[in-house]
Order: sequence, then C-alpha cells, then structure tokens
Amino acid sequence: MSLMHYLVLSGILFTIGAVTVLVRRNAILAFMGVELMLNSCNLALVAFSRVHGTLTGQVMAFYVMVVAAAEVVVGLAIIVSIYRARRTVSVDEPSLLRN
Amino acid sequence: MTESAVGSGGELVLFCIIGPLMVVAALALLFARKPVHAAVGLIFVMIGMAFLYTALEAPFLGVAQVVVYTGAIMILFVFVLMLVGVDAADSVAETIRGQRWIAVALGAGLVAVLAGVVLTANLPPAVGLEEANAMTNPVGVAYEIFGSTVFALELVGVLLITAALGAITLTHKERLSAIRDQRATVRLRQRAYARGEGSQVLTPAPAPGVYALHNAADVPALDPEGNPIDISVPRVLRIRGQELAPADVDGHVASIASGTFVQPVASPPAPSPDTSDPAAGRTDEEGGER
Amino acid sequence: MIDLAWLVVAIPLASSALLLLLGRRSDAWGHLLATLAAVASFVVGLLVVLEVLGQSPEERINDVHLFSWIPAGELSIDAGLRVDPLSLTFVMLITFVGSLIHVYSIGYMTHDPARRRFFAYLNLFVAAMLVLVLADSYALLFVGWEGVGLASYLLIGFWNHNTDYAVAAKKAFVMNRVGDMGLIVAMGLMFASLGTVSFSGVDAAASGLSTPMATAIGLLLLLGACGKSAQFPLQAWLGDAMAGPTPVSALIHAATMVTAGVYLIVRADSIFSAAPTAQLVTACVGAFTLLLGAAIACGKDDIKKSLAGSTMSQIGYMVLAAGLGPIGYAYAIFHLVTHGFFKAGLFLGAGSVMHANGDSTDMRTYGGLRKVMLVTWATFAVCWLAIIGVPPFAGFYSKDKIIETAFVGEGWQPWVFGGAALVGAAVTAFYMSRMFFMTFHGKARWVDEASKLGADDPRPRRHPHESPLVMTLPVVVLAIGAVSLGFLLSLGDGITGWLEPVTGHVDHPEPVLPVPVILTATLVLVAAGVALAWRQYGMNTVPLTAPAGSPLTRAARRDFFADDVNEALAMRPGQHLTRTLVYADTAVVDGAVTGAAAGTVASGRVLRKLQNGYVRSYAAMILAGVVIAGAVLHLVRL
Amino acid sequence: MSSLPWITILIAVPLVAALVLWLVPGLHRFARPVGLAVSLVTLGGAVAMATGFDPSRAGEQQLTQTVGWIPSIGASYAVGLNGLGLVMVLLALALVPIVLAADWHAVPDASEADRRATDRRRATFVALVLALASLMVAVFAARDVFLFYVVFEVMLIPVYFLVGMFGGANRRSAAVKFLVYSLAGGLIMLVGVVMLYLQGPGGPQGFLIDNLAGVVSDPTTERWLFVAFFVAFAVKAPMWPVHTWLPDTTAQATPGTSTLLVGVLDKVGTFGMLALCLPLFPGAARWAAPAIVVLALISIVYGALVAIGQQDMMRFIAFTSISHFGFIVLGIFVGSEVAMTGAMFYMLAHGLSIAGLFLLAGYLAERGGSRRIDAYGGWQRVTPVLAGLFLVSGMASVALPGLSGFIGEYLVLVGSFASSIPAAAVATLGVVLAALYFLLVYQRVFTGQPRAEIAQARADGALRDLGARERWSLVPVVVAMVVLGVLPGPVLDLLTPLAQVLALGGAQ
Repeated sequence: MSLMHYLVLSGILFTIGAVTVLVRRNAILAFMGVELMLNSCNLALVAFSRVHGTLTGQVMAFYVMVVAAAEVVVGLAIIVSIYRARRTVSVDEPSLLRN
Repeated sequence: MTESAVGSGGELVLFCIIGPLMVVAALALLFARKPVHAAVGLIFVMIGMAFLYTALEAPFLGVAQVVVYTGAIMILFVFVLMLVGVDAADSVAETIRGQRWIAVALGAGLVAVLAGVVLTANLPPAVGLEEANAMTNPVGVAYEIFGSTVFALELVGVLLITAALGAITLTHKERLSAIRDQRATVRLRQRAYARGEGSQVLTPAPAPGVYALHNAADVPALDPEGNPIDISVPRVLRIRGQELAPADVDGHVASIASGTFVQPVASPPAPSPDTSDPAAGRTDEEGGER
Repeated sequence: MIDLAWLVVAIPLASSALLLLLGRRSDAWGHLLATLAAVASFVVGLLVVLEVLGQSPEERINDVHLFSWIPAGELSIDAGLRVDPLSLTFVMLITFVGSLIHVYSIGYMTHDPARRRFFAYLNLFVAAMLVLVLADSYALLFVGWEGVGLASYLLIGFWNHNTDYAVAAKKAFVMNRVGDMGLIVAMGLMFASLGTVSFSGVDAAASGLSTPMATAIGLLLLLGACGKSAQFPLQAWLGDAMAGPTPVSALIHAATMVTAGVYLIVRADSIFSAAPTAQLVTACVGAFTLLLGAAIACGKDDIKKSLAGSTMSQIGYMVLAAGLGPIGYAYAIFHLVTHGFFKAGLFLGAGSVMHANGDSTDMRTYGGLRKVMLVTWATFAVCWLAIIGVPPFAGFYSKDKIIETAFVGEGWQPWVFGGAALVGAAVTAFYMSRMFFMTFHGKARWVDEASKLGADDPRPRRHPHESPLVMTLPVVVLAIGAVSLGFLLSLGDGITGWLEPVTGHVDHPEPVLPVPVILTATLVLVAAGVALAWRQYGMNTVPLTAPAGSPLTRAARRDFFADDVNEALAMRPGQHLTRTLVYADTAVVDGAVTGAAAGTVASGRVLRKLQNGYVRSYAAMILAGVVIAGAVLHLVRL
Repeated sequence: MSSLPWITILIAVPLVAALVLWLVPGLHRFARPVGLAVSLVTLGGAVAMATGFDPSRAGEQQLTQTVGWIPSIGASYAVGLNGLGLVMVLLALALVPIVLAADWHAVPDASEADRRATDRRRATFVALVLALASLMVAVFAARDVFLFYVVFEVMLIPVYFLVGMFGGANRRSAAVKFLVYSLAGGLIMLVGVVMLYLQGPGGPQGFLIDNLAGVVSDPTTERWLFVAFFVAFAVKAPMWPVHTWLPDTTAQATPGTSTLLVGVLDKVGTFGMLALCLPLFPGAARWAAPAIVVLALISIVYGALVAIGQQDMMRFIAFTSISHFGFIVLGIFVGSEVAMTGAMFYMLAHGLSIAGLFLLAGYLAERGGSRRIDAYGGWQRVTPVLAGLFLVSGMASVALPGLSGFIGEYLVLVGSFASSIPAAAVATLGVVLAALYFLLVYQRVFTGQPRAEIAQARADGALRDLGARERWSLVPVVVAMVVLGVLPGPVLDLLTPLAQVLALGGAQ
C-alpha cells in the first residue's frame, strides 16, 4: 500500500501551521505554527524514508529537529527580550520592520 | 521487505485514529483563545507524531520527537508563556485589514497545490525499512549520522552552542541602574502623579476582595460608594477578562454596588436606579467572559 | 608669373590675418597696409594678365596646381588656380575697383574707431572673392563663395550695435546659405554622376550627363547663383544689406560679390549647355528680376536701396544674357565689368552725398546739391549716363548688346526676353534720372545749419560739403572708366575675343528685329524715361514726405512683399515648428524618459505600501510566493 | 622608440598621476600645475607615438600589445591603434590640457580658512580629468570587446563625478540622468557582449575583435547583436530620440567637462559604431543602414530646429551637437567610402569646434554671470576677442569652408549623394539651419547695444576681455581649426584606408 495518507496528513498540518503564522498575532503562537510546519515536513520525510527504503529521510528529519531546537531557543529568547522592552509579544504592535 | 510488512492493517487503524485527532488538536493553534490551550494542542500533535514515527519504522525518531519536541521545545514554549504572561495579542481579533481573508485564501491555495501534488503523484509502493533497520533503527540512523553526514553533525553542534550562547546574550539583562527600592518607587510614583501621568494613585493599590466575603484575586475591591476598583485586580486577570463583577459574587454586594441596598436600620437616601452607574457600563464592557 | 598667381590671393589674405591678429597695435597703419595689399594684388594680377596676353589664345587656359587639398579616396580634390581670361577679367575688376574702394574708405571711415577691423574685413573679402574666381574646382570655388558670404556678413553687420543692421547681416548670410545649399547639392550630384568636381573634369565629362541630371545640376547651380546675386526668389536680402558702410555696398553689393552668380553660370557652361531647360529658366529668372529690381528702384526714396534695386535689375540683365547661352556669355561679362565701374561710382557718389548730409539716405531731403558738391555731381552724372545706356558711355555698349542678343532666337522667347530688356532699359532710365534729379537738382529740401530760418521749418538742417580728395579721386577714376570702358573693351574683338577661349566662339546670329530698329527703340525709350523723370522730379518740387502713391508704388516700396512672403512661408512656420519641437522635446521625447523614471518611482511608492512593517503581511507574501511557485511548477510539469 | 608599449604608457601615466594627486594631500595645493604638466607630457608622448605610426598602413592596427587578462572568460588586455584611433587619441589628449587650463577656476578661490577644502576639491577635479584622459586612450585603443566594454562603462564614473561635483545648481540630477541613460545603454550592450562571446570561437582570446569579426552566421542573431551594440552607441553618440540627457548634462557641467563629454566621450559612440558594429556585424549593418540613416537625418534636422529655440547657451551647443552627430552617423551608415571618411574627419573637427564653443560660452558666462542667451547683447563691443573667437568656432561648427568643420561635412554630404540622393538632400537642409541657429545666437549675444551697466563695467575695467590663460587655452583649438581646414591631407590619409576597409565590409 502506498503511504499517501501520511502525505495528506503532513499537508494538512503544514497548512494549519502556515495559516497560524498568518493569523495569530501572538509571537509565541506564530512560532508554534512554525514548529507545526517543521513537524509536518518531518512526517513527510520519514514517510518518504520508508518509501525509498533508506534512512536518509530520517536523518534529515533528525537534523530538522536539532536545527528547530536551536531556532526555538533563539526565537524565544528574542521574544522574551522584546517583551521586556515593549511589554507585548504582538507581532503587529512593534512594527519593528518599519523604518 | 515484504509487501505485508509495509503498512499493515494495524498501522492503518492507528493512523485513522491518531491522524484526525492530530488535525483537531492542531486546529487549536488557530482557534484557541488562550496560548496555553494552543500549546497543549500542539503537544498532543507532537506526541501523535511520535506514534506515527514509530509506526513508520522510525522508533529512534519517535523517541527523539518525544524527548526533543515534547520534552524540551514545548516545555520551553510553555515556560516562556508563563514568563510573558497574557497579552492583548492573544485575542483572535484581527488588526490588519483583510489579513484573515488573505490567510484563508492562501491556506486554501496551499491546500489546493499540495493536494494537486500529492494526489497526482505516482508513488511507488513503499520499499520498507527492514533492510535498512537490520541492525535496529537507532544503529542504522547512527551509521548515517556519524558516517556520511558527520560534518553536518559537527556543524549542527556548533549551531546549537551558538544558539545557546545567543539566547543567553539576548535574555541576559545587565543591571544598568540602581535597584529600584520602595523609596525610589514611591518617588517615581509621586513624580508621575505630579505630571498627571500613570495611574494617578499615590497609595498602594487596594487589595482585592470585599469585606472578607470573598477574597479571591478576581474580585475587585469596592470603594466606599460600592463601586468596584479596577486596579485592585491583578493585571493579568483584567486583561484576560476574568475580573468578576460584584453581581457575580453576591447579590448583597451587588445591591451595595448598584446602590439599591437598603439599610434595615437607617436608610440613607438611595441614589435613584436610573442614574447611570459608571461601574455598570464598565462591568458590561469588561465582563467579556460572561 | 602665372605660377605666382596664388600671390594675388595670398597678399590680401595675409594682410587681413595680420590686421586681425595684431589687433589695436595696428590701428595706426592698418588701413594703409590693407590698401597697399589690395594694390599689390592688383599689380600681381596685372602682371599675370600681361603674361597671359602674351600667350596664344588657345593656350590661355592655365591650370596651376597648388597642393592636394582633400584626398579622400574616391573623391580627391586638389587646390589649384584656373588662370584664364574669364578669371583674369574678374581679378582685374576685383583688385582694381577693390583698390579704389580701399582708398575711398580711408576717407570714408576716418572717424570710425574700428577702421582697422573694417579694412581687415575688406582684405578678407578681396581674398575670398579672388579664391572664388580663381578656383579650379567647384569645391574650391565654394570656399571663396562662402568666404565672400562671411565677409559680406561681417561688413553688413559692421555696425552691428544697431540691431537692425545685425539682423540684415544675418538675413543676407542665411539667404545666401539657401543658395549655397543648391551649390552643395549640385556638387553632390556632380560627384555622384561624374565622380569629380573639378572644372576640367566636369567640362570633359558633362556631355555624357543625362538630360534630367544635367537639368537638375543646372537648376541647383542657378539656385546658388540666385542666392549670391540676389535674383528672384532669393533677392530680398540685398536691400537690407545696404545697412553696411557705403564702400561695402559699392564693392560687395554692386561691383563684385553679387556678380559671382553670373560668373558661376558662365563657368558652368558645360552643364548648362547640356540642359536647355535650365538655361531657359535662367533667362526667365534674369528677365523677371530685371523688371522686379527696376520697379523696386523706382519705388524707393532711400538712395542706397534704390541703387540696390538697380543692382538687382542690372544683374538681371547679366543673368538673362548668361541664360541665353554662349552667345550671351561674353556680353554678360562685358556688362558685368562696365557695371562694376559705373555702379561702384554711383555708390561711392551716393556715399559722398550721404557723408555730406549727415548720413541721411533719404533722397527727399536732398535736392540742389549740385552747387555744393560739384565733383560728386559730375562723376555721378557720368555714371548715370553710363547706366541708362546713353552713347558713348560704357553702359550703352554692354547693355545694348544684351538687348540685341535677347532678341535672338525662335518662338516666343526673343519677344519676351527682348521686350523685357527694352522695358527694363526705359525703367532704368526713369529711376536713375529720378535719383539724379532728386539728389542734385531742383530746390534744396534742406536748410543750411548756419541759416537764420525759424525752428518751425520742417526741412532738416544740414551742412553739405564736397568730400576730401581721398574720396573724390577714386570716384573720378571710376567715372573715367564709366566713360571709356565700353568703347575700349569693344575695340576690335575686344572683350568678346579675349573671353573666347572660355566662352567658345559663336557666330553672332541675327535678332528677330533688325539691329538698328532695336537700337532706335532703346534710345527712344531711354529718352522717354529721362524726360518723364525730369518732368516729375526735375521741374516739379518734390514733397518732403512721400505721397501715398499707386498700389504699384506702394508694393515696390515694400520690395513687392518679399519679406512678407518669406515671413509667411518660412519664418512664421519655422518659428512655430521650432517652438513646437522645443516643447515636444521636453514634453514628449524627454517626457518619455522622465515619465519612465517617474513611473518607476510611482510603482516603488505603490510597492512600498506592501512594506507595511507587519511581519504577518510579509509572511503572507512569502506564502503567496510559495503557492504561486508551487502551482506554476506543478502545472508546468503537467 | 616603437618598441616601447606606447599605448600602455599613455594609459598608465595619467592614471597614476590621477591617483597620486588624489591620494597625496601634500600635492593638493599644486594639483592644477602638476595636472597640466602631466597632461602636456602625455600629449607629448602621444605625439612621439604618432611618429612611430605608419600612415601607409593606417587601416590596420599598429603599436599593438596583447596580454592575457582574464583567460578563463577570454578577455585579454589587447590594445592597438588604427588611423582613426590615433586621431581620436590625439584629439582627446590635446583637449585635456586645454580643458584643465580653461577650468582653472572651476572651483572658485576661497578664503584662507577654506583653502584646504578648496585645494582638495581642485585636486579631485584634476584627478578626475586625468583619469578620464587615461580611460579615453584605453577606449580608443581597445582591441578586445570585453576590454572595450569595461572601459566604456568605467568611463562613466569620472564623468559622473565631474558633472555631479562641479557644476550648476541642478548638477546632481543631471549627473544621475546621464548615468542612468548611459547605464541603460551599456546594459543592453553587455547582453550583446556576452552573446557575442558565446557565438565566437571562445578560448583565452575569445574576445579579440579580430577573432570575432563576422563570426555570427545566423542573420537573426547578428541583427539582435547589432541592435544591442548600436543602442548603447546611439545613446552615447547621442542620436535622436535618446539624446535628451545631453542638453541637461551640459547645461549643468563645467565648460571643460562639457568639452570632454561632447568633444571626445560622445565620439566613443560613433567610434564604437565604426570599430565594433561594422566589422563585427557587417550583414546586420547593411540591413539596418536605411533605418539608421533615417534616424540620422531626423537628428540633423531636429537638432538644428530645436537648437534655434533654446534659451540656454550650453543647451544650445548641445543641440547643435546632436545635429552634427546626425551628420557623423549619416556618413558612417550611408554606405559611401567618401562619406565615411568625412564622418571620421567630422569626429575630429567637431571635437575642436565644440571645444571652442563650450569654452567660450563658459568664459562668457563667467563674465556675464548667466548662461541664458537673453541675458546678453552687444558683447562684441565689450569683449571683442571673445566675440571673434566665438565667431570663428561657430563658423567652424557650421562648416564654413576654410575651417575644419567644412571638410567633414562636405565629404559626408557629397559622399552621401553617391549613395542616396534623397537622404543627402535632406541632410543639406542642415547646412542652412546651421547658419540660422548659429547666427541667431551670435546676433542675440554679441550684437546690438550692451546694457548700460555692462558698458559701465567695461569702461571701469571691471569687465575684461579674455586674459592670457583664456586666450592661450583657445589658440591651439583655433589654429587646429584653420590648419585642418586648409590642409586636411595628412589626417585624411590616416582615415581613408580605414574607410576603404570598413566600407567594403559595411553598408551597401
């Protein structure tokens, strides 16, 4: 049997994550959306790993996890420091990218 | 390596149970009002993911998923949520015009594209990992990681250390000024009062709770006229809209607050009910929870 | 000596350059050097003439090679001089009259602070004119042709602090350039069809030209000639050119430069012979301008402008003669020479009169000047008789020959051309007599400065006096020429024989009317013209202000609306076109460019709205990009 | 003598001098005399080099030198000069000292306090001009398409700064316009350069013009490539309708900059047409010639007509140049050997007359305090020498026989008649219009009565005619105009062989 259903699930989760990033103003929530997207990709990778019968996909997913960990650490640190400076974690409010 | 080994019936059943649940849990990200709920949903998704990994002949990743994501990353998230507290940003009300519709349209577009790709893809039957996992899955993965991708691993290690350092640097706060002791706080508050800024209250904020009837933190104190004093409730509760109105607490107190209370012994002239009560309006406004 | 003919050109050129380069340092002696240069040039020319006279008639065409001028592959032009009777005739006329006018100018320009510059320009003109007539190719001729144009520009505008004079100078140059354009195109066609622009090359190959090509070249050369010689339709500049100092008018705009057109037509004989149509047009232009110029001369009260009209008319005679082909060439040149003398004399006389009358040119304020300016009166009278063709003065010999020749031919042409020439003679007699009587006879229409008359007298106050010797002497010499030249040059073969190596030998055919009849008719008409003028201007008092006059008079006063036509046909549309183009250049051509730039800026401004600082908007854009890219990839793969 | 790498020396000397002048603050005070000396030495070197040039082989590249530069992409440092290149190099290097002398006060004297800043600005100016001189030699000597392209583009930098730093009030926007225009053209050319290389034989010398001549076999490709090159050159030249940067730039730049810009740099456009477009794409050149001739004719008439309507002297001169460039392009593409010789000579003659006009207009503007034509009148009485020199330069510009401008224009016109009578006839209109536009301006500026205060200033001695420096900066120009008008032979001998080579491969 094919592993199509894993890919479908992966796609759905990815979309939910993406829309979360677009919709939620809370930086932490948006960040969670990103995590969800990464995870859905991992799922696809693992599924493909099985399709092809090699472990490369799993190794890739492993690296994604590690990098995601690093990213989360830095990202959350940024959120915390922004919160300290601005008392908010809204991604709209600071409009830091303006000017 | 046999056909039956890949995608056994049990696996499909597992997927059919976990998959929809994961989707539902993921939707919490979109719709949960409180970030903590969203975080819990996400944790559920992560754990579900770990199940699926295991089912997909990737037990090492399944374990790593639980350890790394659920155990470390999501805990970090929750920790930060705690640190940051609640915020107006948590509300799902949209501030950028059209953003929600754009998001919906793009989501739909993404679904369409992905569906197009996935459904038209001509996937070969899965090979299965029996051969690759011959020496057990963790060993196989380890061979890969410390074999052909060892350089990447080293790089990732550097990355992790750098990230840790970065996080420390970012969150580390040098003490640039003297510690703000009580005297300084008072002075600042007085200065703000003189300038007409801030909360315009010189005294310490009144403690919540009324006449010891209720001393919960979400019950505002009442002023001598019976009106609730907002600043007596902690900020977080106020923002969350969890502040209670006097009426929620006790009819007696509510009658005092609304001025309809009649002293059994000596009745002071009660204000007429139709005079607008400032507290009433505010209660409606802030009592969003009801 | 012939090999040294280049000295004729070089001497005045060097003198001119020296005077211009030295500037103020040569103020004191500049005029003397310039005069000396002109005289030296004359002497060298004379020596060359004597040597050529010593040659047998067939050998008289000498080509002197100087240096290779424009060696450009297929087109290689040498600078060389053609020393032959035709060019030498001009050399003599130019240097002799030129020298006299240099002498005259010493007196005329005494008081001008820029006299040295004036003489430098005069020398420059003489040099350029000599290049023009001595050139051995159309290209080198063009050098002189434009050179005299420049000198003419500089001299007409010599007093260019008066804006009108500056405008007149520019007008002369530009109208000349229109003619020059014809010359350039003609040269281009020569090169295209014959591969050469040298006289010898063109003469040798011209017979092989197709008739349309020959006609085209001929008409273009005629256009050039019209520009330079103020023939219709490019005649309008000559009247305005009188803005220059009078010696300039005498030398350039009467005796020499304006006759260059006639020279060109005679020189381009080989082309015109191959193009009968062009010849006919030439004759028509000549005949028409002859009458037009005469009419203008009748209408003008300004003595110089009247003389300018006369010049136009007389050159019309020459062009008419040149247009008649080889039978007319010699007479055209003959008239050109005599005209050079008597017209220069008339101009210098007019200059003397103006000089004496405080630079006024209005003949209506003259009158009765004979008593105070006897020498001028006498010389003017001689030249007057010469121009109207009274025997035995010079004009009689030359003009009568042209009238006779005009009656030669078949069909309508002799009657039209002959008739025009006859009528022209009569009108010439009228306007010249009018000028003579208005200026020197009748009652004085001015008051002596010393008189005790009341201030309410409308007549201007003047102190006319005879000019100094340095001014009268050249005029006297010219007057002598005007008396004797016609007779001298028609002695024996005379000028016809002298020019024969160039113009070719022609048996003189019989005119359609017997010669004595033509002669009588001419003289009767001339007498009638004089009589009419005497009745009108000699016996009657001339009013101080001009009467309204007939429509014809009014038209003549306005040069038959030549300026108005030019303005309406060329200037106004040109100005509008220029203005439109200037506007279009900034608005449309540059506008497209700046518009593109502004569009870029504007689109940037629009796109900037996308950069609203909201991370989520950026994220939406990224996602949109992903979706689009994915969709494109997916669809293309399908 | 001839064994020396002359061209490289001529490129290097001004460049090194420019760098030294710019970088050594101690030299800033002496920048102008040092710059003048360097430019004169360079000119002397160029003259010495010219003696080693064999005129009988003027159609070929001489004094060549080829060194690998970037072998991996086929670019080499290959220089050499044919007759035209030699003439243009001499013109460029002769104009540099003249421009330096003429713009001696381009940066006005300042008080003692600002002396250092003034000196630095002056040094910058001199250094930029010297750098430009070096690049001009390089561009005329380049025998490698890539080298040509690089120099072609790098040349924009010093000009950009010359216009943008030293000039009128709107100099910045003028400089930007110039730069954007030129870059746009250059970008199109870059595409052509790359495409051409791919068509060529490749290898370490795959960009040599000799190796690329006529290699494009497919007519369509050849046409595209031709257009890519031609557009860049047309912008540079400048031809209608891509001319509008020129008036704006000259109206703002210093007279010296304008002289170098119009007198030499713009000739790179027509030089490129001769040196690249014709030999590289002979078939396409023949194909495009009719259209280009029409554009050239429009340039001639349009430039002249618009010049008549100009109010600013510098813009006026710029538009006359557009008309003259029309003549040059006409001569190149009309398909006649004589006309092409004329066009090449015209490039030289125009450089001279334009130098005279720009510099004199600059001197006039220094005195009158305005570049507007209306602000003048009657200046012949005030500054007779200036007026006389202006007249001579103008007459050279409108092709008065006996001056240099005539030879080129005459050859172009007469040669054109052999190829296309209608085109030549239209071009002849330009002759009349030229007289009109120049004399109109001369009349408005120099004739009439000077304004009272001007006359007074002249009487007081506050307003002087040209001084010694100004006179001597123009003497060489005027002498060259006269000498070339009377004895153009030696120069024509350098150009004719080239025209024979190119016209064979070129149009018709």
